Amino acid sequence: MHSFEPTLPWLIVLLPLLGFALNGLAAFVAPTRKALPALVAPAAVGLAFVIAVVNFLAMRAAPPLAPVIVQGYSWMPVGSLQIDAALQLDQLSMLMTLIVTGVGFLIHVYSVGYMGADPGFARYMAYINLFIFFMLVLVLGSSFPVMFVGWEGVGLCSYLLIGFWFTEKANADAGKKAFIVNRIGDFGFLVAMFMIFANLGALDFATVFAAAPGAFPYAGAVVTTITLFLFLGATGKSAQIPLYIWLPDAMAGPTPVSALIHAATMVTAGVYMVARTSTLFALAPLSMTVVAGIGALTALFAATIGLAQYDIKKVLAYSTVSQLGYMFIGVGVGAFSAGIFHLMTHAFFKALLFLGSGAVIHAMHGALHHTHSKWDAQDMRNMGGLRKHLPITWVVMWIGTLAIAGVWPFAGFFSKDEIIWQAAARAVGPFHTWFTVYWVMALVAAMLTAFYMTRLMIMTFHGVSRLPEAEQQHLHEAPAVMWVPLAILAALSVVGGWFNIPEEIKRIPVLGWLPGGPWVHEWLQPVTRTADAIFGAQVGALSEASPLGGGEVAWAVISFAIAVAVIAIAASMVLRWQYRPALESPEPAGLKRLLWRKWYVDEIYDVLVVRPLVGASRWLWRWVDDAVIDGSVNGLASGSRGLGWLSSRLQTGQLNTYAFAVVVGVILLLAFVVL
Amino acid sequence: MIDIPFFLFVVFAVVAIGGGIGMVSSRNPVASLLFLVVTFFSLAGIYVLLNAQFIAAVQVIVYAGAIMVLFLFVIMLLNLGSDYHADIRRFGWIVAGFVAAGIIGGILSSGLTQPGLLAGGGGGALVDASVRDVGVVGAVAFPLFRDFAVPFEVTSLLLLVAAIGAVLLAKRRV
Amino acid sequence: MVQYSLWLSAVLFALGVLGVVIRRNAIILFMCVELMLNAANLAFVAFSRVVGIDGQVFVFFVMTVAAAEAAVGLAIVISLFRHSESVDTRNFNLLRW
Amino acid sequence: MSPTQPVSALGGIPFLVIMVVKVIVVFVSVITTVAFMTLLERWISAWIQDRLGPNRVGPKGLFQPLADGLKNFVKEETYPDQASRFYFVMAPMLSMIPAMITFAVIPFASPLPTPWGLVDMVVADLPIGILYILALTSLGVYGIVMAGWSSNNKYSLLGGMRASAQMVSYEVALGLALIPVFMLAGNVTLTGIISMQQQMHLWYAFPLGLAFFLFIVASFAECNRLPFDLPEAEQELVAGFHAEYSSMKFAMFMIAEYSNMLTASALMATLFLGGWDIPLWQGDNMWLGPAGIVGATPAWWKTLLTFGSFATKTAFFVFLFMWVRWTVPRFRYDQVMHLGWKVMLPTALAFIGLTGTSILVLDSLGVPYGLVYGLAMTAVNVVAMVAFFWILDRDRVIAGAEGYERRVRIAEAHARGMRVPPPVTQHAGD
Repeated sequence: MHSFEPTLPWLIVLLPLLGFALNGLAAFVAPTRKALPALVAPAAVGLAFVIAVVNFLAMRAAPPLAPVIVQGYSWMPVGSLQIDAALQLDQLSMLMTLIVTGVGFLIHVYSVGYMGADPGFARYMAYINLFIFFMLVLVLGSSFPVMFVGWEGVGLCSYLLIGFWFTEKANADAGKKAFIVNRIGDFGFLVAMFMIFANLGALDFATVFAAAPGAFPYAGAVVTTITLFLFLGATGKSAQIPLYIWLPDAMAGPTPVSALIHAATMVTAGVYMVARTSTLFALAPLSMTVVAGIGALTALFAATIGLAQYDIKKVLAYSTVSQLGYMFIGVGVGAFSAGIFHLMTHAFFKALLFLGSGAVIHAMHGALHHTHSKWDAQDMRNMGGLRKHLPITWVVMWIGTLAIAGVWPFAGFFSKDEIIWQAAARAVGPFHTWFTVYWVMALVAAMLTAFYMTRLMIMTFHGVSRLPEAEQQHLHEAPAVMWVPLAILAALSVVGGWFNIPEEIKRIPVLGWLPGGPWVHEWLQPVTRTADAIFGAQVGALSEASPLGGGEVAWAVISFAIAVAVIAIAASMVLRWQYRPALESPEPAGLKRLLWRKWYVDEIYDVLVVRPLVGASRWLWRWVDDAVIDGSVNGLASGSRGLGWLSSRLQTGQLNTYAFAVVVGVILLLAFVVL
Repeated sequence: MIDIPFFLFVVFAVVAIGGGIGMVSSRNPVASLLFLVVTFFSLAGIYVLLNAQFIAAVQVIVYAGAIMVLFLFVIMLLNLGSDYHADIRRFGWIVAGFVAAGIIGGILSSGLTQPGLLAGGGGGALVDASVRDVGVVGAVAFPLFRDFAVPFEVTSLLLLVAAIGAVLLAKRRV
Repeated sequence: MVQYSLWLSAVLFALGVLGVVIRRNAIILFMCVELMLNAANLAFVAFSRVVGIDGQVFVFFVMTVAAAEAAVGLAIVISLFRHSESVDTRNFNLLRW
Repeated sequence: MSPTQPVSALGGIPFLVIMVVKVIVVFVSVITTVAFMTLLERWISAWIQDRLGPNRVGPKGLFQPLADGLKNFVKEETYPDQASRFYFVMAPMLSMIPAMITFAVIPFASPLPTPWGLVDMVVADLPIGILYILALTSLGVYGIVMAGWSSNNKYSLLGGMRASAQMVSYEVALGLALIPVFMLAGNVTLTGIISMQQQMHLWYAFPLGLAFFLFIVASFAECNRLPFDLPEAEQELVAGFHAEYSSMKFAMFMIAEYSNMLTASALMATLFLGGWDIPLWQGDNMWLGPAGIVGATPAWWKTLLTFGSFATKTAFFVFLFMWVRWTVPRFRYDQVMHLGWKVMLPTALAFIGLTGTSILVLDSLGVPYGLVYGLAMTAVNVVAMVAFFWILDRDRVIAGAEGYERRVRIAEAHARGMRVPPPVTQHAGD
């Protein structure tokens, strides 16, 4: 059996960079020409995808047991530390590369249609190409510093793209908020990186993961600290509590950006990072519990906020935060392949939903623009009954909704159910009580997901149209360049789950009659086997039944039934609710208002963090600085003034005299050293 | 047969010291400057004798070709070359200066040439070997860009700061 | 020859010191400083005959410092001159008391 | 002693004799060439201005340089009142000496076989090679500045100051334009650079065209030739730094200027056009290293042919100097500084980066140094040059009226109310 040889691995990374260079040049030289960016940007990512597929097939033919490192050049040879610009090709990074380039390519194509009329088209294309480049660096980097380059780079691109329409202050502010919040997370990543270097003396994955099980005792303080800091980084990038606040604001960017960066790829970087460092996390059970706990809390919390939002993109944004929470439950309980699998299916259906909402907004915007209406094109209260105007969008959005709600046989059913089940099955270690709680939270969040997604669909597409007659005439379906990617993503949202059907479910009579098997799980086996081995040795075998009894099969059926029931109930409820257009609607009241105002988290942060900081600074300035420090300094100063007046006689103001004093000093020093 | 390199060294050394004396004692800044250039030249010659040809070339390019031209430019810009007045200090200071310079020179010459510092002395062979292997420029370039890469980058920063500082200082209104 | 070079270096440095102490023209003071830096350079090059090529590399850094110093120093001289039409250090004694 | 060994291996008296012969021959040739260059310049200027030029002394005016020389010797030496006499006399010497001795390191033909061994056709093949030329040219400014200052004349002083600022500025660009050559050749000796060009089968003018262009411009500035002749701008400064000079001292400045031109031309030919290399012929690809000859066999007729090649290239650049002088107007002083610091310096730096990257990429791809290597670099360079001239041009010449119309169209499109206000274009100031 021949071994896996990467084919042109650098091109995967460099093609998007080349695209960025060309588009960036175009943005400067000929900002009004659109043909070049429209061609170059998707082509670069598409080619990268093709190469990734070629490599993937080669890897499938001969799965390597250890990661294949592609050396570039020596980047930072500093003393004993050798950091190379190198790519690491293994099963995990290969899968991520496929997702990033594949979904990325579709969104590039979609963007050609969506952003085609924007004057900053070339700049936009350059940014997203650059983003793809950095994301690939993040995914393919073979060491923490290289990964960090990608990590920072995607943050930068995110900032640039959120504030893409920077002439409006709100957009620019959203960009800055994302950047600053991300920086807090990056600080955690950096600290973790320094600690790893201080403890292991190396930063490349191969060395670190090989040395970690020997160097760190199980559940030791150092490895727990490192992983907690790493997770701080992940919360920043992947929008988890308490650093999730930037992501909803990030919807200020163009919608394809929201789909690409804030749903499908960048925000999953934290999940990827936890999976990548699974060896370290496996050594720190406390950190794992924290990861899963934050994930569960976020999943539930964000889902509740999603219930009461009116902005279509805001709902999807909180849905993204919630789904990311699921992924963290997955990786947090130790089911890394389940987390990564949900990452993959989520990339499909969330990109689909975002792009679909983009098509809706595109249509709404066009219609409102025609009649110069001041209505908000993104507020669902202004929509309703769009089904007959946007049939394709309607169909694909329903597919996405069923997928995210976890309805068999759509993608989300398999991935989300896997995570929920794993949370239950792994509730065996020292923290099993917590895990049980997480499991319940995840179940509740799943119900909420089905509810708010159904609400979104009904409010947007069904019922009576709340748009005036004049505008309705201008609603039209998106062009082919936009709906074809939607169709592809819809197809993926249907079949995406079949890549990882557990053996148990295969055995169920009706639900199991699908092509596929536990492929993703087996595929990722070489990457997670160290972590799995640590689990097996330290925690023991997994539980066969959930805390409430019943095995995987039973809960799969139950969750399917619940999802369908919730969708049906939600549909009938929302259809009965009377909505009025946004400008005429009263503010929500009661609990709804609490959810609508997002649990007042931004306000709480303002009160708890921002104002105390300002107040403390002011207090320090008034009392500590002015009174204590300045007082003592002034006292010292007046005391020294007398002394100074005496010694000032020595000061003649003549440069040469000073120079002579220096010379005398040098003579004394030299005499001391030499003689 | 006289030792030609040593003979050349003596000539250069005498010229260098003469240039130094001339620089310190000339009343005209332009004369001082030219004396200093002469000193720099003889130092370049001595560098060649010490098998540091590259340093010699850089010495001429940087010191004589750039720094001293800058001095000359400033002297001319401020028109200091034509109407100068005595700028040497009073007799007492001259005596003090000579005493200080003498002491420093004495300590340095005895300190630098103490046998402990010059023991071994295999560096010359190392230098000659690397000059033979990688050429005159390579002999300096390889350590400069490998072992001293970080200091080298820092000096580039220093130059940048100096350039900005000079522009700011010399601008008419800041 | 290394030893003689070091002696020469000491002499040149002493000359620079002498100049700094007895001259009052700011530009000549700068030149004296340059002479001292060059004396150091000579010592470095001479020591490179003892310890290897590193001595020559150090000369590079000294030259950079000299260039930076000349740039800033001459800029200061120019602004001083603009202030009082002179470069005599006797005129610049505002920093006393 | 076999004839493939360099004659320097002989050592002792024969070597000294050969060296002395070479020095004398080269010196005399340079002086003579310089003398006839003055005549050539006058002929070319006459031709460009459609008049006759010198044609009285000797056949077709060929003896005009002799007559000029004689005239300069017998004219009265004048000294300005209150000039510092010592510096006044020293300035022309300081100007001429570096100009005369730079030619020593330029190889002007392939090695000549003699019964005693191979004689390399260069006065001194220094290991620091071109750094020697840089060092000496950087000294040329002293003569000019001293002349300007010691004349005790405001115009002269202005000329001298301009010269010092201009030459220091352009020396930076000159040196930086050479770095790509060093990087590609991996060598600073001129013989080595010629040999590397022969091994590539491509002159460096192709892979390093942008550096070549910058080098030409910087050389013009270093030689104080039009369009950079601000130190002697006769319309503004009478005659600039040499306004007070007469007779032979004046002639020395002229000799310095023309021999600088000659050296610069020879240098351009050597660095970028292969020196004495004859194009498309492998028979002259030889290099005389310390260990002996590498490559083709030397022969006396090859030496003659290669010298012809070298002379042709040099003559072309000399002609270019003169051609430019009589066709291009002078820059303003601020334009000179702007060009030097804001255009040439960044461009040279960027090109260094580009060249370094290309070399790194080609090396890591395992492309062997040769024609393919050179062609790949040429492709990169062509892109860089097109970009450079395009950006420098900014629709002034290349796009012309069409560019103007396009800007108008863009402005109108923005005025029609698109979502984003017009990006602040780089064309705004034109």
